[in-house]
Amino acid sequence: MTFVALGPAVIDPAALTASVQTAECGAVSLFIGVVRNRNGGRPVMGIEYTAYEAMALAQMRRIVSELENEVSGVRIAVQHRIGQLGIGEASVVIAAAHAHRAPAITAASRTIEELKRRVPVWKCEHYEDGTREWVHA
Amino acid sequence: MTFVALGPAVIDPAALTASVQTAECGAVSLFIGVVRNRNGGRPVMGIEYTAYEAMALAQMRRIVSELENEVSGVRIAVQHRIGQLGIGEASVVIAAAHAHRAPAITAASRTIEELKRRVPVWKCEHYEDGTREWVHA
Amino acid sequence: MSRNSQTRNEIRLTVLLFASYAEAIGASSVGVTLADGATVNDLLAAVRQLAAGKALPPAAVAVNCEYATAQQLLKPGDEVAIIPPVAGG
Amino acid sequence: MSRNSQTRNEIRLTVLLFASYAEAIGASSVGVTLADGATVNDLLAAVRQLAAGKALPPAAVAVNCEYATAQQLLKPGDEVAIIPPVAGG
Repeated sequence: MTFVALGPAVIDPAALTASVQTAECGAVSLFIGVVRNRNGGRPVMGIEYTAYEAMALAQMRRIVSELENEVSGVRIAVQHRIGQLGIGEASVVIAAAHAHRAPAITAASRTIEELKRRVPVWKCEHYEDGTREWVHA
Repeated sequence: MTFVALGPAVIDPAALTASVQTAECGAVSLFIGVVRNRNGGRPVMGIEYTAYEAMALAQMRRIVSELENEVSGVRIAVQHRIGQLGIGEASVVIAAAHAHRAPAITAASRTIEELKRRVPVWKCEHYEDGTREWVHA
Repeated sequence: MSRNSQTRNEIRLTVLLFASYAEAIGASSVGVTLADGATVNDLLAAVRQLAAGKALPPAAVAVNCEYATAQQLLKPGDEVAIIPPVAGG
Repeated sequence: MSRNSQTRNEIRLTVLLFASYAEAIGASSVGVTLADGATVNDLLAAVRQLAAGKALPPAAVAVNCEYATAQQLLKPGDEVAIIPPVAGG
Protein backbone atom coordinates (compact mmCIF):
# COMPACT_ATOMS: atom_id res chain seq x y z
CA MET A 1 0.00 0.00 0.00
CA THR A 2 2.70 2.43 1.01
CA PHE A 3 4.33 4.04 -2.01
CA VAL A 4 8.12 4.27 -1.84
CA ALA A 5 10.14 4.74 -5.02
CA LEU A 6 13.65 5.56 -6.19
CA GLY A 7 14.77 6.02 -9.77
CA PRO A 8 15.63 8.40 -12.58
CA ALA A 9 12.02 9.28 -13.43
CA VAL A 10 10.76 12.84 -12.96
CA ILE A 11 8.69 12.91 -9.76
CA ASP A 12 5.03 13.89 -10.00
CA PRO A 13 3.82 15.39 -6.69
CA ALA A 14 0.18 14.95 -7.80
CA ALA A 15 0.68 11.20 -8.16
CA LEU A 16 2.13 10.96 -4.65
CA THR A 17 -0.74 13.03 -3.29
CA ALA A 18 -3.24 10.71 -4.97
CA SER A 19 -1.45 7.67 -3.57
CA VAL A 20 -1.96 8.76 0.05
CA GLN A 21 -5.34 10.47 -0.16
CA THR A 22 -8.49 8.69 0.99
CA ALA A 23 -12.02 9.93 1.72
CA GLU A 24 -11.05 10.20 5.43
CA CYS A 25 -8.24 12.72 4.70
CA GLY A 26 -8.70 16.35 5.60
CA ALA A 27 -5.11 17.40 4.96
CA VAL A 28 -2.15 16.54 2.78
CA SER A 29 1.30 17.93 3.54
CA LEU A 30 3.85 17.76 0.74
CA PHE A 31 7.56 18.34 0.92
CA ILE A 32 9.49 18.90 -2.30
CA GLY A 33 13.28 19.00 -2.23
CA VAL A 34 14.66 20.96 -5.16
CA VAL A 35 18.10 21.46 -6.70
CA ARG A 36 19.12 25.04 -6.05
CA ASN A 37 21.62 27.25 -7.79
CA ARG A 38 24.09 27.65 -4.95
CA ASN A 39 25.46 25.88 -1.90
CA GLY A 40 27.77 27.39 0.69
CA GLY A 41 28.15 30.45 -1.51
CA ARG A 42 29.30 28.49 -4.58
CA PRO A 43 27.27 28.67 -7.82
CA VAL A 44 25.93 25.19 -8.61
CA MET A 45 25.08 24.12 -12.17
CA GLY A 46 23.46 20.78 -11.31
CA ILE A 47 23.62 17.80 -8.99
CA GLU A 48 24.20 14.14 -9.70
CA TYR A 49 22.40 11.84 -7.28
CA THR A 50 23.49 8.26 -6.70
CA ALA A 51 22.12 5.73 -4.25
CA TYR A 52 22.70 2.32 -2.75
CA GLU A 53 19.33 1.42 -4.18
CA ALA A 54 18.41 -1.74 -2.25
CA MET A 55 19.32 -0.17 1.09
CA ALA A 56 17.81 3.21 0.23
CA LEU A 57 14.47 1.57 -0.58
CA ALA A 58 14.65 -0.55 2.58
CA GLN A 59 15.41 2.50 4.73
CA MET A 60 12.67 4.56 3.09
CA ARG A 61 10.15 1.78 3.73
CA ARG A 62 11.36 1.53 7.32
CA ILE A 63 10.99 5.28 7.92
CA VAL A 64 7.47 5.29 6.46
CA SER A 65 6.47 2.30 8.50
CA GLU A 66 7.93 3.76 11.74
CA LEU A 67 6.12 7.06 11.25
CA GLU A 68 2.85 5.41 10.21
CA ASN A 69 3.02 3.45 13.50
CA GLU A 70 3.92 6.53 15.50
CA VAL A 71 1.42 8.95 13.94
CA SER A 72 -1.81 6.99 14.01
CA GLY A 73 -3.86 7.22 10.84
CA VAL A 74 -1.21 8.92 8.72
CA ARG A 75 -0.40 7.70 5.19
CA ILE A 76 2.99 8.56 3.72
CA ALA A 77 4.51 8.27 0.24
CA VAL A 78 8.14 9.01 -0.67
CA GLN A 79 9.90 9.18 -4.01
CA HIS A 80 13.57 10.04 -4.51
CA ARG A 81 15.13 10.74 -7.85
CA ILE A 82 18.62 9.70 -8.93
CA GLY A 83 20.76 10.72 -11.89
CA GLN A 84 21.75 14.13 -13.19
CA LEU A 85 19.36 16.91 -12.11
CA GLY A 86 19.28 20.53 -13.17
CA ILE A 87 18.45 23.62 -11.09
CA GLY A 88 14.78 23.68 -10.07
CA GLU A 89 14.23 19.94 -10.50
CA ALA A 90 12.71 17.95 -7.63
CA SER A 91 15.09 15.42 -6.08
CA VAL A 92 12.65 14.15 -3.47
CA VAL A 93 8.91 14.42 -2.84
CA ILE A 94 7.13 13.34 0.33
CA ALA A 95 3.34 13.31 0.73
CA ALA A 96 1.62 12.72 4.08
CA ALA A 97 -2.16 12.56 4.47
CA HIS A 98 -4.25 12.52 7.64
CA ALA A 99 -7.75 13.40 8.81
CA HIS A 100 -6.23 16.47 10.51
CA ARG A 101 -3.56 18.94 9.52
CA ALA A 102 -1.12 18.81 12.44
CA PRO A 103 -0.29 15.09 12.11
CA ALA A 104 0.01 15.40 8.31
CA ILE A 105 2.49 18.29 8.61
CA THR A 106 4.46 16.57 11.38
CA ALA A 107 4.71 13.33 9.41
CA ALA A 108 5.98 14.99 6.22
CA SER A 109 8.49 17.03 8.17
CA ARG A 110 9.73 14.03 10.20
CA THR A 111 10.02 11.95 7.04
CA ILE A 112 12.38 14.37 5.31
CA GLU A 113 14.51 14.68 8.48
CA GLU A 114 14.82 10.90 8.82
CA LEU A 115 15.47 10.50 5.10
CA LYS A 116 18.35 12.96 5.23
CA ARG A 117 19.78 11.22 8.29
CA ARG A 118 19.57 7.59 7.17
CA VAL A 119 18.85 6.98 3.50
CA PRO A 120 22.01 6.16 1.50
CA VAL A 121 21.76 8.71 -1.28
CA TRP A 122 24.68 10.94 -2.23
CA LYS A 123 25.01 14.04 -4.29
CA CYS A 124 27.86 15.32 -6.36
CA GLU A 125 27.58 19.02 -7.04
CA HIS A 126 28.77 20.40 -10.36
CA TYR A 127 30.05 23.96 -10.16
CA GLU A 128 30.21 26.82 -12.59
CA ASP A 129 34.01 26.54 -12.81
CA GLY A 130 33.79 22.95 -14.11
CA THR A 131 34.76 21.28 -10.82
CA ARG A 132 32.59 18.79 -8.94
CA GLU A 133 32.44 17.68 -5.33
CA TRP A 134 30.68 15.06 -3.21
CA VAL A 135 28.52 16.76 -0.59
CA HIS A 136 29.22 15.50 2.91
CA ALA A 137 26.71 17.57 4.81
CA MET B 1 4.44 39.02 -7.03
CA THR B 2 2.77 37.17 -4.19
CA PHE B 3 0.01 34.92 -5.47
CA VAL B 4 -3.18 35.02 -3.39
CA ALA B 5 -6.46 33.87 -4.90
CA LEU B 6 -10.02 33.00 -3.92
CA GLY B 7 -12.71 31.67 -6.20
CA PRO B 8 -14.67 28.69 -7.46
CA ALA B 9 -11.88 27.34 -9.70
CA VAL B 10 -10.31 23.97 -8.96
CA ILE B 11 -6.92 24.63 -7.31
CA ASP B 12 -3.78 23.36 -9.03
CA PRO B 13 -0.99 22.72 -6.49
CA ALA B 14 1.59 22.58 -9.31
CA ALA B 15 0.68 26.12 -10.39
CA LEU B 16 1.13 27.40 -6.82
CA THR B 17 4.46 25.57 -6.55
CA ALA B 18 5.63 27.18 -9.79
CA SER B 19 4.54 30.60 -8.59
CA VAL B 20 6.84 30.49 -5.54
CA GLN B 21 9.80 28.56 -6.92
CA THR B 22 12.98 30.34 -7.98
CA ALA B 23 16.48 29.10 -8.77
CA GLU B 24 17.47 29.92 -5.16
CA CYS B 25 14.86 27.50 -3.70
CA GLY B 26 15.97 24.22 -2.20
CA ALA B 27 12.62 23.33 -0.68
CA VAL B 28 8.91 23.77 -1.27
CA SER B 29 6.39 22.90 1.43
CA LEU B 30 2.79 22.48 0.31
CA PHE B 31 -0.29 22.23 2.45
CA ILE B 32 -3.52 20.96 0.88
CA GLY B 33 -6.77 21.18 2.83
CA VAL B 34 -9.25 18.60 1.62
CA VAL B 35 -12.97 17.94 2.17
CA ARG B 36 -13.27 14.74 4.18
CA ASN B 37 -16.14 12.35 4.57
CA ARG B 38 -16.86 12.91 8.24
CA ASN B 39 -16.66 15.53 10.95
CA GLY B 40 -17.26 14.98 14.65
CA GLY B 41 -18.43 11.47 13.83
CA ARG B 42 -21.12 12.58 11.33
CA PRO B 43 -20.94 11.38 7.72
CA VAL B 44 -20.41 14.41 5.44
CA MET B 45 -21.52 14.42 1.78
CA GLY B 46 -19.92 17.73 0.80
CA ILE B 47 -19.13 21.24 1.99
CA GLU B 48 -20.28 24.61 0.69
CA TYR B 49 -17.66 27.32 1.20
CA THR B 50 -18.61 31.00 1.24
CA ALA B 51 -16.39 34.00 1.90
CA TYR B 52 -16.40 37.70 2.50
CA GLU B 53 -14.26 37.93 -0.58
CA ALA B 54 -12.73 41.42 -0.29
CA MET B 55 -11.76 40.89 3.34
CA ALA B 56 -10.63 37.31 2.80
CA LEU B 57 -8.25 38.42 0.05
CA ALA B 58 -7.02 41.33 2.17
CA GLN B 59 -6.39 39.05 5.16
CA MET B 60 -4.68 36.41 3.00
CA ARG B 61 -2.39 39.09 1.54
CA ARG B 62 -1.68 40.38 5.05
CA ILE B 63 -0.81 36.91 6.36
CA VAL B 64 1.54 36.26 3.45
CA SER B 65 3.19 39.62 3.84
CA GLU B 66 3.63 39.20 7.62
CA LEU B 67 5.19 35.77 7.21
CA GLU B 68 7.40 36.84 4.30
CA ASN B 69 8.72 39.62 6.58
CA GLU B 70 9.16 37.27 9.52
CA VAL B 71 10.74 34.35 7.65
CA SER B 72 13.44 36.03 5.58
CA GLY B 73 13.66 34.79 2.00
CA VAL B 74 10.45 32.77 2.02
CA ARG B 75 7.93 33.04 -0.84
CA ILE B 76 4.33 32.05 -0.15
CA ALA B 77 1.27 31.49 -2.36
CA VAL B 78 -2.27 30.80 -1.11
CA GLN B 79 -5.42 29.86 -2.98
CA HIS B 80 -8.80 29.16 -1.34
CA ARG B 81 -11.74 27.69 -3.16
CA ILE B 82 -15.38 28.65 -2.61
CA GLY B 83 -18.62 27.02 -3.74
CA GLN B 84 -19.86 23.46 -3.41
CA LEU B 85 -17.04 20.93 -2.92
CA GLY B 86 -17.22 17.15 -2.85
CA ILE B 87 -15.26 14.68 -0.72
CA GLY B 88 -11.57 14.66 -1.65
CA GLU B 89 -11.57 18.07 -3.30
CA ALA B 90 -9.00 20.66 -2.20
CA SER B 91 -10.48 23.68 -0.44
CA VAL B 92 -7.18 25.44 0.17
CA VAL B 93 -3.61 25.08 -1.06
CA ILE B 94 -0.58 26.84 0.40
CA ALA B 95 2.89 26.72 -1.16
CA ALA B 96 6.00 28.05 0.61
CA ALA B 97 9.45 28.04 -0.96
CA HIS B 98 12.82 28.79 0.62
CA ALA B 99 16.49 28.00 0.13
CA HIS B 100 16.25 25.63 3.13
CA ARG B 101 13.61 23.18 4.27
CA ALA B 102 12.91 24.29 7.85
CA PRO B 103 11.76 27.83 6.97
CA ALA B 104 9.66 26.53 4.06
CA ILE B 105 7.86 24.02 6.30
CA THR B 106 7.38 26.57 9.10
CA ALA B 107 5.98 29.16 6.70
CA ALA B 108 3.42 26.80 5.14
CA SER B 109 2.35 25.55 8.57
CA ARG B 110 2.05 29.07 10.01
CA THR B 111 0.09 30.23 6.98
CA ILE B 112 -2.64 27.59 7.38
CA GLU B 113 -2.89 28.32 11.13
CA GLU B 114 -3.27 32.06 10.54
CA LEU B 115 -5.68 31.48 7.67
CA LYS B 116 -7.94 29.38 9.87
CA ARG B 117 -7.80 31.98 12.61
CA ARG B 118 -8.43 35.13 10.61
CA VAL B 119 -9.65 34.68 7.05
CA PRO B 120 -13.44 35.14 6.72
CA VAL B 121 -14.41 31.92 4.99
CA TRP B 122 -17.24 29.74 6.24
CA LYS B 123 -18.30 26.22 5.53
CA CYS B 124 -21.72 24.64 5.58
CA GLU B 125 -21.53 20.87 5.87
CA HIS B 126 -24.10 18.74 4.09
CA TYR B 127 -24.84 15.47 5.85
CA GLU B 128 -25.98 12.08 4.70
CA ASP B 129 -29.40 12.58 6.30
CA GLY B 130 -30.10 15.65 4.15
CA THR B 131 -29.47 18.23 6.90
CA ARG B 132 -26.84 20.96 6.73
CA GLU B 133 -25.01 23.00 9.34
CA TRP B 134 -22.61 25.95 9.51
CA VAL B 135 -19.35 24.86 11.06
CA HIS B 136 -18.33 27.06 13.99
CA ALA B 137 -15.07 25.39 14.89
CA MET C 1 -29.18 71.94 8.73
CA SER C 2 -31.19 72.88 11.84
CA ARG C 3 -29.42 72.94 15.18
CA ASN C 4 -31.45 69.85 16.08
CA SER C 5 -30.26 67.71 13.13
CA GLN C 6 -26.65 68.59 13.95
CA THR C 7 -26.88 67.41 17.56
CA ARG C 8 -28.97 64.33 16.78
CA ASN C 9 -27.03 63.00 13.78
CA GLU C 10 -27.59 59.40 12.87
CA ILE C 11 -25.30 56.98 11.09
CA ARG C 12 -26.85 54.85 8.40
CA LEU C 13 -24.79 51.83 7.51
CA THR C 14 -25.17 48.85 5.24
CA VAL C 15 -24.05 45.76 7.13
CA LEU C 16 -22.84 42.68 5.27
CA LEU C 17 -24.01 39.32 6.64
CA PHE C 18 -22.52 35.88 6.09
CA ALA C 19 -23.07 32.23 6.90
CA SER C 20 -25.28 31.63 9.98
CA TYR C 21 -26.05 35.36 10.35
CA ALA C 22 -27.17 35.74 6.73
CA GLU C 23 -29.31 32.64 7.13
CA ALA C 24 -30.89 33.61 10.46
CA ILE C 25 -31.73 37.13 9.28
CA GLY C 26 -32.66 36.00 5.79
CA ALA C 27 -30.51 38.56 3.95
CA SER C 28 -26.92 39.02 2.80
CA SER C 29 -26.95 42.67 3.90
CA VAL C 30 -29.15 44.92 6.05
CA GLY C 31 -29.39 48.67 6.52
CA VAL C 32 -29.11 49.82 10.13
CA THR C 33 -29.41 53.28 11.60
CA LEU C 34 -27.43 54.03 14.73
CA ALA C 35 -27.02 57.11 16.87
CA ASP C 36 -23.94 59.23 16.34
CA GLY C 37 -21.16 57.87 18.56
CA ALA C 38 -22.35 54.29 18.12
CA THR C 39 -19.72 51.61 18.64
CA VAL C 40 -19.13 48.25 17.05
CA ASN C 41 -20.84 46.69 20.06
CA ASP C 42 -23.97 48.78 19.46
CA LEU C 43 -24.03 47.65 15.84
CA LEU C 44 -23.69 44.00 16.80
CA ALA C 45 -26.56 44.32 19.31
CA ALA C 46 -28.76 45.98 16.67
CA VAL C 47 -28.03 43.25 14.12
CA ARG C 48 -28.68 40.45 16.61
CA GLN C 49 -32.11 42.00 17.31
CA LEU C 50 -32.95 41.34 13.66
CA ALA C 51 -32.45 37.61 14.18
CA ALA C 52 -35.57 37.64 16.38
CA GLY C 53 -34.22 35.36 19.07
CA LYS C 54 -32.75 32.73 16.76
CA ALA C 55 -29.64 31.05 18.20
CA LEU C 56 -26.52 32.65 16.77
CA PRO C 57 -22.84 32.15 17.57
CA PRO C 58 -20.84 35.08 18.94
CA ALA C 59 -19.48 37.17 16.08
CA ALA C 60 -16.73 39.65 15.37
CA VAL C 61 -17.25 42.82 13.35
CA ALA C 62 -15.10 43.97 10.49
CA VAL C 63 -14.83 47.63 9.53
CA ASN C 64 -13.31 48.25 6.13
CA CYS C 65 -12.02 44.66 5.92
CA GLU C 66 -10.25 44.86 9.31
CA TYR C 67 -11.31 43.22 12.55
CA ALA C 68 -12.70 45.98 14.79
CA THR C 69 -12.61 46.30 18.58
CA ALA C 70 -15.88 46.31 20.52
CA GLN C 71 -15.54 49.99 21.50
CA GLN C 72 -14.48 51.22 18.05
CA LEU C 73 -16.64 54.15 16.81
CA LEU C 74 -18.48 53.80 13.52
CA LYS C 75 -18.67 56.53 10.91
CA PRO C 76 -20.70 57.01 7.75
CA GLY C 77 -19.22 55.30 4.72
CA ASP C 78 -17.61 52.46 6.71
CA GLU C 79 -17.90 49.03 5.10
CA VAL C 80 -19.20 46.99 8.00
CA ALA C 81 -19.60 43.22 8.17
CA ILE C 82 -20.62 40.70 10.81
CA ILE C 83 -18.03 37.91 10.99
CA PRO C 84 -19.31 34.70 12.58
CA PRO C 85 -16.58 32.26 13.72
CA VAL C 86 -14.48 31.61 10.62
CA ALA C 87 -13.99 28.06 9.35
CA GLY C 88 -11.81 28.24 6.27
CA GLY C 89 -9.25 25.78 5.09
CA MET D 1 39.64 -29.66 5.03
CA SER D 2 42.96 -29.86 6.87
CA ARG D 3 43.08 -28.91 10.53
CA ASN D 4 45.04 -25.84 9.46
CA SER D 5 42.36 -24.50 7.12
CA GLN D 6 39.75 -24.96 9.83
CA THR D 7 41.59 -22.94 12.44
CA ARG D 8 42.74 -20.26 10.01
CA ASN D 9 39.44 -19.64 8.16
CA GLU D 10 39.17 -16.47 6.17
CA ILE D 11 36.11 -14.45 5.19
CA ARG D 12 35.96 -13.28 1.61
CA LEU D 13 33.50 -10.44 1.08
CA THR D 14 32.49 -8.22 -1.80
CA VAL D 15 32.22 -4.68 -0.51
CA LEU D 16 30.00 -2.14 -2.30
CA LEU D 17 31.45 1.35 -2.64
CA PHE D 18 29.63 4.60 -3.28
CA ALA D 19 30.24 8.29 -3.89
CA SER D 20 33.62 9.54 -2.58
CA TYR D 21 34.76 6.01 -1.64
CA ALA D 22 33.98 4.60 -5.09
CA GLU D 23 35.80 7.51 -6.66
CA ALA D 24 38.89 7.36 -4.42
CA ILE D 25 39.29 3.61 -4.85
CA GLY D 26 38.30 3.69 -8.52
CA ALA D 27 35.72 0.88 -8.30
CA SER D 28 32.08 0.40 -7.34
CA SER D 29 32.92 -2.79 -5.48
CA VAL D 30 36.03 -4.52 -4.16
CA GLY D 31 36.78 -8.01 -2.88
CA VAL D 32 38.38 -8.13 0.55
CA THR D 33 39.63 -11.07 2.57
CA LEU D 34 39.50 -10.78 6.34
CA ALA D 35 40.47 -13.13 9.15
CA ASP D 36 37.67 -15.09 10.78
CA GLY D 37 36.24 -13.01 13.62
CA ALA D 38 36.79 -9.77 11.73
CA THR D 39 34.57 -6.87 12.73
CA VAL D 40 33.01 -4.04 10.78
CA ASN D 41 35.86 -1.84 12.00
CA ASP D 42 38.42 -4.23 10.54
CA LEU D 43 36.63 -4.13 7.22
CA LEU D 44 36.55 -0.35 7.18
CA ALA D 45 40.28 -0.18 7.93
CA ALA D 46 41.01 -2.64 5.10
CA VAL D 47 38.94 -0.65 2.63
CA ARG D 48 40.50 2.66 3.62
CA GLN D 49 43.93 1.11 2.93
CA LEU D 50 42.82 0.70 -0.70
CA ALA D 51 42.38 4.45 -1.05
CA ALA D 52 46.16 4.80 -0.76
CA GLY D 53 46.14 7.80 1.51
CA LYS D 54 43.52 9.82 -0.38
CA ALA D 55 41.42 12.04 1.90
CA LEU D 56 38.12 10.34 2.69
CA PRO D 57 35.28 11.31 5.02
CA PRO D 58 34.44 9.02 7.95
CA ALA D 59 32.01 6.32 6.81
CA ALA D 60 29.46 3.95 8.25
CA VAL D 61 29.16 0.32 7.19
CA ALA D 62 25.95 -1.40 6.18
CA VAL D 63 25.51 -5.16 6.52
CA ASN D 64 22.56 -6.59 4.64
CA CYS D 65 21.09 -3.10 4.12
CA GLU D 66 21.23 -2.22 7.85
CA TYR D 67 23.62 0.15 9.57
CA ALA D 68 26.14 -1.96 11.48
CA THR D 69 27.96 -1.27 14.73
CA ALA D 70 31.77 -1.00 14.75
CA GLN D 71 32.21 -4.24 16.72
CA GLN D 72 29.69 -6.29 14.72
CA LEU D 73 31.14 -9.56 13.42
CA LEU D 74 31.13 -10.26 9.70
CA LYS D 75 30.23 -13.59 8.18
CA PRO D 76 30.47 -15.07 4.69
CA GLY D 77 27.56 -14.12 2.45
CA ASP D 78 26.91 -10.75 4.14
CA GLU D 79 26.10 -7.93 1.73
CA VAL D 80 28.52 -5.29 2.93
CA ALA D 81 28.68 -1.65 1.86
CA ILE D 82 30.66 1.42 2.86
CA ILE D 83 28.29 4.32 3.52
CA PRO D 84 29.95 7.74 3.33
CA PRO D 85 27.97 10.57 4.97
CA VAL D 86 24.58 10.51 3.25
CA ALA D 87 23.27 13.61 1.49
CA GLY D 88 19.89 12.78 0.06
CA GLY D 89 16.88 15.03 -0.36
